[in-house]
Amino acid sequence: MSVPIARCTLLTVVCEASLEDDLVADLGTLGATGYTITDARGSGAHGVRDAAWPPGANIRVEVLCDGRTAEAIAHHLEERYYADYAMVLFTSDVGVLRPRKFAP
Amino acid sequence: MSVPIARCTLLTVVCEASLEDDLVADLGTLGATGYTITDARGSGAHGVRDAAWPPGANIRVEVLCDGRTAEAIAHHLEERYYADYAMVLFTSDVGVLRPRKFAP
Amino acid sequence: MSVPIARCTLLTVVCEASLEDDLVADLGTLGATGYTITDARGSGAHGVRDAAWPPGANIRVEVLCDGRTAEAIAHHLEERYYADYAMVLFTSDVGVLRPRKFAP
Amino acid sequence: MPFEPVILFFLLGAAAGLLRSDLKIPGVLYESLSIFLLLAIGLKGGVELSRHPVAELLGQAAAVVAVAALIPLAAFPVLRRLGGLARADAASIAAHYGSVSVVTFAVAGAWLAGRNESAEGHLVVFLVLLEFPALVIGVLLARGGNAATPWRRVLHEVFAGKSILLLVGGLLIGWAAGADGIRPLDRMFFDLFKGMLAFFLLEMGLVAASRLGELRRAGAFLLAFAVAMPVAAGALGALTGTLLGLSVGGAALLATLYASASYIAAPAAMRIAVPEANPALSIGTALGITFPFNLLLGIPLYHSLARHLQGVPA
Amino acid sequence: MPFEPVILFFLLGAAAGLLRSDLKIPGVLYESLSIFLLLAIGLKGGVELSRHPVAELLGQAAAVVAVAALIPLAAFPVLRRLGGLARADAASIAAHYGSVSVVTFAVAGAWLAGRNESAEGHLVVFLVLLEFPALVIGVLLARGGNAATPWRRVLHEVFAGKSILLLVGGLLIGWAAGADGIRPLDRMFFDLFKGMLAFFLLEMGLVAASRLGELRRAGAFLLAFAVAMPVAAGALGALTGTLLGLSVGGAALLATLYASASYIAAPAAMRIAVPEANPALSIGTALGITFPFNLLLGIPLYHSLARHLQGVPA
Amino acid sequence: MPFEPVILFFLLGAAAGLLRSDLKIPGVLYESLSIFLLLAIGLKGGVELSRHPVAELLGQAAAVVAVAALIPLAAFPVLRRLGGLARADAASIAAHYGSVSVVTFAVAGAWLAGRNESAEGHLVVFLVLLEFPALVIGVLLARGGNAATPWRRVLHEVFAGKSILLLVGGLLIGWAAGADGIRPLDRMFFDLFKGMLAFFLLEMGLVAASRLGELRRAGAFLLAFAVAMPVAAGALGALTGTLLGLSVGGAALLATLYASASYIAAPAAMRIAVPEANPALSIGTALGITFPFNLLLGIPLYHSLARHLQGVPA
Ligand SMILES: Nc1ncnc2c1ncn2[C@@H]1O[C@H](COP(=O)(O)O)[C@@H](O)[C@H]1O
Ligand SMILES: Nc1ncnc2c1ncn2[C@@H]1O[C@H](COP(=O)(O)O)[C@@H](O)[C@H]1O
Ligand SMILES: Nc1ncnc2c1ncn2[C@@H]1O[C@H](COP(=O)(O)O)[C@@H](O)[C@H]1O
Ligand code: NA
Ligand code: NA
Ligand code: NA
Repeated sequence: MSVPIARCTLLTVVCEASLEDDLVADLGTLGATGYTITDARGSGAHGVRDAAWPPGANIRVEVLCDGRTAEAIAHHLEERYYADYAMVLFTSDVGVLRPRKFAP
Repeated sequence: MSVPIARCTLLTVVCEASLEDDLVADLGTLGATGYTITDARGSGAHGVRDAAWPPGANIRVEVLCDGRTAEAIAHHLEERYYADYAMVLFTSDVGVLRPRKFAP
Repeated sequence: MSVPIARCTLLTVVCEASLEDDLVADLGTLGATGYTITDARGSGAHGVRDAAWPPGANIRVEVLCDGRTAEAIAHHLEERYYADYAMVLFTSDVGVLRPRKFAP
Repeated sequence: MPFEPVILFFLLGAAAGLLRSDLKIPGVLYESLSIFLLLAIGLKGGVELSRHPVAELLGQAAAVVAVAALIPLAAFPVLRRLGGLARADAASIAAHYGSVSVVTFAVAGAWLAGRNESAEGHLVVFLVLLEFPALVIGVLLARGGNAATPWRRVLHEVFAGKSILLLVGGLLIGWAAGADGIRPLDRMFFDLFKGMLAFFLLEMGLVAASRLGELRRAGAFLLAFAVAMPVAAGALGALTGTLLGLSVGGAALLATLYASASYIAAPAAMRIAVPEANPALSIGTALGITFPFNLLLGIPLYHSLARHLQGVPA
Repeated sequence: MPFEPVILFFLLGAAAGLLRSDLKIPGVLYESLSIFLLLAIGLKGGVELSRHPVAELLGQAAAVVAVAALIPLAAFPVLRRLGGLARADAASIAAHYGSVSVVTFAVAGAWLAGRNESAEGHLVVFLVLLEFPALVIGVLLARGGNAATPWRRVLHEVFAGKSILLLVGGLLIGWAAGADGIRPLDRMFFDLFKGMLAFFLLEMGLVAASRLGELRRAGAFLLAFAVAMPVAAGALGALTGTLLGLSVGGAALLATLYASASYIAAPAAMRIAVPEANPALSIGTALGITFPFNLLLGIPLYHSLARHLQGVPA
Repeated sequence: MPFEPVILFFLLGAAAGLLRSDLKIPGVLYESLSIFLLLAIGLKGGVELSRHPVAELLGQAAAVVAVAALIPLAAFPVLRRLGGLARADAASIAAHYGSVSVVTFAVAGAWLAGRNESAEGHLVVFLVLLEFPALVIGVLLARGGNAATPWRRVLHEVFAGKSILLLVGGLLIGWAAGADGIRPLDRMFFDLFKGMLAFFLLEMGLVAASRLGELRRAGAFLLAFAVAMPVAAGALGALTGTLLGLSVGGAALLATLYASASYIAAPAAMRIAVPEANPALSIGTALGITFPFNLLLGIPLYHSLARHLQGVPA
């Protein structure tokens, strides 16, 4: 009953909902094989974003990928969006069953 | 002011929303003491699932449990659902305040 | 293309939605620089909370902060809410690009 | 026709819940419907108020509120002594039964309308006035007046809470605009009222069914309380209404208000103010038993009580 | 006027999808609208039923259901042999086409009403009865009767599923309350029906456009099937309706039911019961081709078939 | 009656926000309501258009659009020089004020209807035409014509954006179906229009209240701009409408369009095209000040301007 667990990187981005389409396009270009999005609200350096209307809504995006891809995505997002948009990003180490699924 | 933190496993599953009832039943059987679900959308090997209507919606399920239970759940889900359903699964190591709460 | 990644703590709380306003106020007082909230449902020691109506809804709150702040928040929540409310809390170690952003 | 048809939607929802159907009413629809119902009831009352001099109501309103305070004050010792409940639980349940259910009131109004029976329009004002005093009494009973109650927070929860805000807001808008000013909104707020109520009841049936499991924890005493309490309070209401000179319909509505138990405003307020009370007990009885009891049996019963008290033939 | 105007909303939604507009209909609105439409159709049928003795319908209903069973039974071998599809896929697609589309039925009703043409009210009962047998047949075809099918789970999914529950629930409420009892709900369920349908079609246009990509996987055979199958089934329906003595409108509605493919109940049931079937194939054809085909061309075609069969001039 | 009653819902929402009530309008309800309002306004305009030869409008439309282009072009240097704002901020705010607010237009229409005053139906066409040119001008102003603007992306955002798509889609459907074809949808799109508007205004009141805090960053100059700009643009609109031969009602509506600032289409487009602009400044002024100003004072003011210009007694 033992399932072999391999290591993989989970990159999580919280940002303005208006970036969804652009971000999804970027992820594909940068080699992510998939992503998961949930609707979110929150607060940070750009003030309270309470999702009461579309300009004030956030999304929370998760990408499972290898460390190199995560680094590339993080780098790109920082370059492209950090200056102008509400955005936060963090990575963690997780175990997956089929690591091939998440490599480009 | 120190809170003793113990280690515990967090199992996260992203899958088709239509599996919710079956999955919840399975979790109980396999010894999980609880779960948390959020609505999600995403993309992966089974294409884009944008949650525009029920057959295209995902859920994101989190289970805090001990390592053995997490392994049993992962094993079961792989056997039972991986072949036929859109599903992704990963585990991570987290700290909790009351580990007893999450052991069967 | 290397992005320097620093360590940081991610504190996740799942609790009754009715606590949202109080919790957000507490987080500010205790030194969190931001938070992210998603709507959730689930099950645990307080039974099934299926979000079919407001008294049965959960929220899932994430706070990126340094370890000390996470400990303070965890301690406070345990003192203040654990006895009377449905609540679960866990911490994990994550990598962030700009750790300063998450220190009080 | 024994039932008001909207009640059938409650039964359909309850059946769906008991059959474990995959029918789920989105939480957002619940919230949207409750905003609609609260606003619409407020508007209706406001339009009625604009037709009458408000001053005349003051005496009647004071009496209605004073008598209603007896309900939580009587329920509390019963729950404590006969039921053996903890102080916080007894106080919280007393607050739920002392406050009122907006939807039960709406169904009673629909039931009267279905019989072509009228009632004083200003009953809506009493609905608003009755919503909150019991919540304050409940907190006082729980705290025994001594402990550190976050009063600011509690009062804010009650008065800036969604229920009071929308009811009072609707009342003021209806009163300021009057029947003519509101007319272009009639299609939305009045014509669709019963249809929206039907949807809301479908949802409440689903929720009530999911609460039945929790009633096992409640025990026989609470089950009996959940039926006896509304009957007693309803009788008090029918009597009060009659003594105050209300019509049969008006007295039946006041009886329904007294008999009904809150499950929108009270759970929210008690969760903040008396968190050590177990919400499964108060919501389980108020929504799982008293609400359907009032819908199916209570309303006709209170009406016939009012009829008898006023000596009106059926 | 060649098109029923509500169809234009479908085209608008499809255009928005193809233009990759940021227009998104919230999933919750989709769910709320489908609850509304299912309930409203049930209520309408129930009110009609309350006007007629139910017993008279039994024979007709049995015939309608029996003939309809031919549809999945004929579709399956075609899909297997001519199409070379895997057993599970063929069975699942057969189930989708054997079952019915509530929204296609509603549009056909609106189309008839737009021409001031009437149809037997009890067609709604057939809608309910036709929804599930094909799903059971599809599961049997997929399993060949031998493997371990979770029948309890499947039957529960079908009978306690949202579609059947709301249709049957509406039917019973409409039947119990009758036209007079339902009247206060008319403003919601009947007057707004077509507007709600327009919104739902806007959403379905968006969804259908997003499914077009998946049709590439389907191949030429399935594209042809998605047009030929409804025409054949529609002809069978027009004939059956005529032989059973339905009016031209009624026969056209029955033809539409036979011709339509389910995309609410069937996808949900098949996902549980025949998980190894690829949903992209069944939903892609049913929603991406057959649904718009029926809306734009099928309905007028089935109507003129019924007209010719009954020898009625245009 | 000084206020149009729907405005009271805006005030109620704002009060709830300022009182920090727990009243929250679900985001999904906001989106559903805005889809409804955009579609309904488009349909109304389309039905009007179907009654008139479109060709006659071309000259008027060209003039209306050309004059409107003066608004962002005049606002930009004022914001840059007098206000000392950064280039991107000045350009983004100019785009917001150059574009139009659909809801302000709807309230002005309701206000006129409440006074039994008519206006040319084709004003809706101007609403559609005025929505986007200012957005393009804003991007040009921000970029100074040189930098790498993602034009494809920006134009797609504008033309396939929800606002234009639903307005134009509604216009085409209303035009194709005509008054008779749309009639079965009247109950939804026209009868409920004002009720839906009331709900939307309740929500906008809540949102506007939550934006007030951001105005502190805006400073006195922007506060003054947010009142002076609509008055100046409104005067320009009343004059243009009068010179083009519109009725008093029509000129008042055109003035309202010129005076209003966009907070649906513009924020979305500017966020993509001019991301370095601070959205708190543009949304705070447009929604926090100009929108309520227009609702409460602007509309009657523009109307009396139009009246005076055309020499019509009150
Ligand atoms: N310290 C934090 N912990 C968790 N989430 C955060 C934190 N800071 C910011 N966020 C989230 O990221 C979004 C954008 O952050 P910011 O760019 O800092 O405004 C916020 O609206 C929050 O949802
Ligand atoms: N690489 C990934 N990163 C994050 N989420 C993923 C990834 N791949 C798949 N998912 C999620 O899991 C769901 C099912 O995945 P799949 O079975 O690969 O289609 C998708 O719809 C996504 O929500
Ligand atoms: N073992 C668990 N794994 C994941 N989530 C949990 C777990 N236990 C509880 N939760 C979540 O935390 C909420 C409150 O938990 P409790 O106080 O145990 O009822 C539940 O409604 C779930 O959403
Ligand atoms: Na009461
Ligand atoms: Na069929
Ligand atoms: Na303008």
